[in-house]
Amino acid sequence: MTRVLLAPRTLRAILPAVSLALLLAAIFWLQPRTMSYTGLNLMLNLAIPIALATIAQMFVLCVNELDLSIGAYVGYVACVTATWLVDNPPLGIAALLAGILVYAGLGALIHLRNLPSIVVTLGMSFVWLGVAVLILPRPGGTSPEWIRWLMKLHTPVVPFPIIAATVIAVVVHVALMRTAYGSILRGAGGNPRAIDRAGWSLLKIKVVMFALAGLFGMLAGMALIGLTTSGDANIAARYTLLSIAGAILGGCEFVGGRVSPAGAVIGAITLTLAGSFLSFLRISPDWQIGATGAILILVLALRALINRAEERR
Amino acid sequence: MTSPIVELDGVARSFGAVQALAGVDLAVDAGTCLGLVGHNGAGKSTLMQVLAGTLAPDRGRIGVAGEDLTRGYDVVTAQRHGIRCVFQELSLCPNLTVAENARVLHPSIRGRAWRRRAGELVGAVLDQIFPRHGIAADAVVGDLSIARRQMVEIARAFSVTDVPVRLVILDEPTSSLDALVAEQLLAFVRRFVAEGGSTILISHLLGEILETADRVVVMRDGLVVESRPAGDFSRESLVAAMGSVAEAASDRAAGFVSRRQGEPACRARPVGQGAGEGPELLAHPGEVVGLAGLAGHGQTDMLVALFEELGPRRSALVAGDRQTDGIFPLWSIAANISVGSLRDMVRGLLIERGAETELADEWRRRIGIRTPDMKDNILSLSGGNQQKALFARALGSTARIVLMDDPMRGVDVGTKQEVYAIIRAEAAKGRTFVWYTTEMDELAHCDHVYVFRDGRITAELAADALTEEKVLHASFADEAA
Amino acid sequence: MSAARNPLARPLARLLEKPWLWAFVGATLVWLATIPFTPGRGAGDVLTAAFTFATFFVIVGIGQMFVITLGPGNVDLSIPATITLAGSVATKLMDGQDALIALGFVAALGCGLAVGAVNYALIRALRIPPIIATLSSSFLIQSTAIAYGRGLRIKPPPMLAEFTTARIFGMPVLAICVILLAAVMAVVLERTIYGRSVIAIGQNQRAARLAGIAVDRTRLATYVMSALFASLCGYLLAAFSGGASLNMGEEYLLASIAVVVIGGTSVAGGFANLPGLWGAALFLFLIVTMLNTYGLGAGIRYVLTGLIIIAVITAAGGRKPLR
Amino acid sequence: ADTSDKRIALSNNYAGNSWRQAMLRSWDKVTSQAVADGVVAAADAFTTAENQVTEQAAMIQNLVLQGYDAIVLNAASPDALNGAVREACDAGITVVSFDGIVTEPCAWRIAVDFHQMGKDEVLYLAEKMPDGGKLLEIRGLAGVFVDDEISNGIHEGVAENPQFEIVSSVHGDWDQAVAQRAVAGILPSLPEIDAIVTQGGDGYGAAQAFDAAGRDIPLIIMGNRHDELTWWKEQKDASGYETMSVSIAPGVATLAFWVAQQILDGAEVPQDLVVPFLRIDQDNLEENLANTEPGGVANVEYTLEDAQAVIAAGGQ
Ligand SMILES: Nc1ncnc2c1ncn2[C@@H]1O[C@H](COP(=O)(O)OP(=O)(O)OP(=O)(O)O)[C@@H](O)[C@H]1O
Ligand SMILES: Nc1ncnc2c1ncn2[C@@H]1O[C@H](COP(=O)(O)OP(=O)(O)OP(=O)(O)O)[C@@H](O)[C@H]1O
Ligand SMILES: [Mg+2]
Ligand SMILES: [Mg+2]
Repeated sequence: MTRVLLAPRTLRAILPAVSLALLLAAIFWLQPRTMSYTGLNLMLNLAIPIALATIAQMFVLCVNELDLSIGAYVGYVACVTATWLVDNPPLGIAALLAGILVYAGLGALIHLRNLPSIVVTLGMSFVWLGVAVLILPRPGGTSPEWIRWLMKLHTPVVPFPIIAATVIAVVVHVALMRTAYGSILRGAGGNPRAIDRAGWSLLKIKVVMFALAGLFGMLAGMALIGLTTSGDANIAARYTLLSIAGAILGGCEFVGGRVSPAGAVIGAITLTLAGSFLSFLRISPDWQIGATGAILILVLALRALINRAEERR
Repeated sequence: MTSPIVELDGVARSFGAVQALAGVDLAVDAGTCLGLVGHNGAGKSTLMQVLAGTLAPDRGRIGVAGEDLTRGYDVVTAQRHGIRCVFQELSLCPNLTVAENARVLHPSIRGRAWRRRAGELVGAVLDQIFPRHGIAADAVVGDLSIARRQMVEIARAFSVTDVPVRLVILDEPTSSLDALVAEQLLAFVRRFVAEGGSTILISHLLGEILETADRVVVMRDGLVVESRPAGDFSRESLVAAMGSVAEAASDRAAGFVSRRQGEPACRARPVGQGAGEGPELLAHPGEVVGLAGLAGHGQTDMLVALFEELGPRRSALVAGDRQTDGIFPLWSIAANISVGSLRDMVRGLLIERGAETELADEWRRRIGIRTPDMKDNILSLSGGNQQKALFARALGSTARIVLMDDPMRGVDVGTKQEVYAIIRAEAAKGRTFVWYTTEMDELAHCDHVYVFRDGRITAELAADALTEEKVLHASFADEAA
Repeated sequence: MSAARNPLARPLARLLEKPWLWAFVGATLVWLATIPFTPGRGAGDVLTAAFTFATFFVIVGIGQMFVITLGPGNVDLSIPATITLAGSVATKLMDGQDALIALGFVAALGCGLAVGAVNYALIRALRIPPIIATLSSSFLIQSTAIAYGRGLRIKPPPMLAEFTTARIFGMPVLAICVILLAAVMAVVLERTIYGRSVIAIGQNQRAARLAGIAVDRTRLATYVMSALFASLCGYLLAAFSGGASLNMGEEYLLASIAVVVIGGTSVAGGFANLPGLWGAALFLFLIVTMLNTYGLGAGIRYVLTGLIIIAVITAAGGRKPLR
Repeated sequence: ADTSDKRIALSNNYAGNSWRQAMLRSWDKVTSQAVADGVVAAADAFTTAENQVTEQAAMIQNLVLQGYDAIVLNAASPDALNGAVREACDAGITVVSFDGIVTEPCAWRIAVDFHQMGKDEVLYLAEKMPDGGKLLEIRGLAGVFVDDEISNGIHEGVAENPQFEIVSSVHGDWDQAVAQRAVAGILPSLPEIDAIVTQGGDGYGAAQAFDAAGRDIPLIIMGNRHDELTWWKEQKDASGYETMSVSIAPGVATLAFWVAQQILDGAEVPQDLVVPFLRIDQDNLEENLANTEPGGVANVEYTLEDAQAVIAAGGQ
């Protein structure tokens, strides 16, 4: 039993959770006020859209691609949600579905023409940003009432962000890690040729994974608007890097189809909390930016320790 | 007899200037094991890919159980007709578990508890073919040794859900297995055939073919040149049919002279073996040192450790797992060879232009790499020819110590003889070879053999004291102790 | 093969296979589409401007290209911060005096050296994936630049500023230097042990180690080189645009990656080419210029920029795997 | 009331340019004196690692958790922070926004009329060149409200003065190098330009681009940067070059600080206050240049009395 628990694979799998717990403990210690329903709610609610975007990125990572447009796409969704979805719901819904369709189409294009996804999504990031600026030339708009209501939900005992994060992690975990077709999807990242030789359509797999990325990106944008209550074309520009960092922190890898939905959600939350931790530390403004980097390094250094231990065996 | 279960008629396929298949006819009857042999690059794997539906032929007809399926023949059609293939290069997803990999081949396993059912399915076949295999259904494939991965893939190919398995193609299935496991597989193939199934077995170990196959088909340069019952062939006639000359088994023991004098070229202990425990590995200049034992008992680790300790100036390594440890897939054959000798090709600051082509051409000649142009991509070579390029890389360097990690995987008989000769010639010039092999025959080419078990050296045998029995004895745990 | 029959077809086929071709084709088309709107000498002037500004993209692109060639996951996100740090340190040290130009240069490169070493230490000693390691270090570097330079915009020495803006027959001197630099780096890539090592590692790191390639040393050198080129860019850019500012590197994050991949270097590693950097850098500059010339709104401009990039990469197509 | 036990935080979304650096330094200078004098207990400055709405929203929520009594805010977006600001107000915290203001009604706003600033540029030009002329507009970052406001002001000014025509407008992203590049790229396609209207800080880059292309340098509206003022001074001395320079003073942060302190003190403060922008003209150029730190931005810092004056003016 202890051997299983101390096996590097297990350690690595629980590492994201451990670093999150450590960070949380440090925050509670620095600022006991955060150890409350409201405290957790305030600290964690902005992690929800990031977690959703990280999941979206994870789907793309799973098939050995990278999405550099997720931030701009979330911005596009945010602009649509804050404008059309309120003023003209059918148009808004059509625009959101079109977003998913475009993502699916990108998957097909990348597969059929064997294109580097980095370039294609880099191009798409300009397209999404442009469309967002066209829809909302200056920040504004309002959140649809029901999204606002959902994001402000006061659940009993456990704060809503924690419930939401758990639900996201569990749903995606079951869908991708436990279902039969999920293993085919992951297998396509591990050895596409093997999947192809077994008679599965790689085209369909790419399309499905990109469409899922589009879907979760859409959810991220809508959740974000529920929190901020108004839109802005540049609102999520940072999500591209955050989602990649979150996925990696959560134990996903760039190639080989090794991903972890729960890890991705935890990674996203860790990144968000790192920000809180910093503002509780009260460092000189000059070094506040640098401290973000230091925290990232610290969290990842833990992983190095475990890998070291593994090598020593 | 009923009509053959598969029939290929005039199948041809070219890759650019290379005509891999030049009109091949082949028929496999139900309840037979068909042995397929031929030199490296003869077109065996290409033919099997056509049959498995993963490669479309340029022309030719494909018939299955009397039905003409040429139009739109693909993997799904092949599988629907019970044709399965274990490819030469592994086709498992390393990030999935054994059970999940089984499911990849069986879309019908779905719904509740699919994982358990998939695991049981492949587990049962594994138990049947390789008793005491020690592979858990929830093990991640990437964590398994290459031999175990091969076992999983073989078991997967024989597992049945909705479509009965009629024909299983085994493309060099034993190349990464040790003798014992290979024997288990071949025994299973016999049983499978006896029960009415069919297999096509490709191997460069002619003994295996002669023992297992009912019928042997010989390919040469993209054509079938001979097809006769196995009983009609002897080892010699088979080798001759492939276009090589068989060599009398060497008897090293007779005139053996030990080269163990003076300072050894290198000395080392296995990673898991403490100082003072068991024998130390010594290799003297001009010596060919063999590492024996079952696959995965620490031989590869030892070689890698030795390589890291000696450094690239003194040693060169011939990888066995060429996909992950050997080739550079984007480079030409020439670049793949010269990468081992870059230091020697530098004039001033730059790599000399001609030197690379020169080296490549020299080794194409010496080791017979079959390609129209050494500037072609390495992946355009057949598996065995890729392996030859890896040999050329190590032998072409100036390293005095050559470490070889079961390097003859997938190399044809003729080439093997050539390589053995090269090794002997190089050793005579004072080079040292440390050679891990899973084939007993090859140990006969060594001056000194170390047997491994559980990451330790359990026996050390000089060539004049080497017997198969002693090696086997040292390879298995002492039950009594 | 038909190529054997037609002697002319072969060089043409060879040319069509060149990965950098499409970046230049794209640049040329965009340039041609701009000319009708630029009266008189306009066409030449546009090119001059394009070369002037593409130069900076190419400088950072070279370093980024070597890093990306190291294989999947390898990318240097600290380039913007390094540009800023080197630019700030150099201008502050030089304090506008011609006599201190060399000192500033050495200081800038010193920054690069330190950044590269720190980056690789994080990647190697702490095993942090390069993308996160360089992102984290970029925050630290940015803080250092803020603490040191305070965002003050100090004028560069006049001689240096003159050098960065000088021209010969309409061609910027700096661009000529960087074309030469790119040529040298192309030779480094193709014909030195270091270059071969980078490409080998990018294809298969384990195989490279077992083939006797000094993997660690090569990767260290590559990250240091990338930081050195970034700091060179910072030094020259500060001189060119009249002083360093804290956000001067910002847009080089995406741009440095874009010029590399649009230029035909493989994102999966193990395959690189230098001419493509110039093609892609000119292409990116000319798109913005073309769309500016057409006087389109920001939204449409972004959309078109994106679509053109996708169109070019789709036209170029990907490389099909052999087996 | 006594504010000596009150704690005030500055939430800043960006530190990557000289303007923001000057702002942070002014804040530090004025507030540390105030803390030393016992006016307030603490006045800490916080900056997000990246200029993002989401990060700033998280920061505001963290400041709420830390129990600050007031938050002085330079916002990344006028609307998108409303959710977080509302939460702060609900927790009983005073929120004072400046420069980048927020629209949430519970917050105080110290606004600069960016619209008017843009319009003033054209009005100045109308005075200088009664015959009108062709204008080049250098804008900021697309999708950001400051950019939109200033640009609208400029366009409104041009609409009222039809003798002017904007022949082209490019986005310089408030980045000297980007602006320089955009101008250099479009120059060959432009006719003779009479004046350049900017959003501040990009004047020197534009001048260099014109210089490099060998074209006559038009009248460029400047943005109070030291390098711009120096260049202007050189041109003025050499050839009598005339222009004006306008921008918001980074020291406005200190005004916001005093306003927050006054609100905590119980003063009656109107929700919306306006500060004038800092304008430099031909005659006070030398004086302002002398007061500007080399490499920095022209600045004014505010005192408690200034703040009380602004509040009193806003009350009427
Ligand atoms: N994808 C490909 N591209 C180019 N040439 C190829 C390709 N696949 C096979 N070939 C060529 O076709 C010929 C037949 O190859 P094949 O793999 O069928 O040989 P083989 O008989 O299986 O040899 P081995 O015993 O070495 O595995 C070889 O000359 C090989 O170089
Ligand atoms: N990148 C940016 N993102 C958001 N707001 C910005 C950005 N750059 C400037 N601003 C804001 O725009 C307004 C005008 O800035 P301005 O362009 O005059 O100066 P600056 O760009 O900050 O200075 P400099 O570039 O000379 O360091 C100010 O409110 C400033 O805070
Ligand atoms: Mg083969
Ligand atoms: Mg500016």
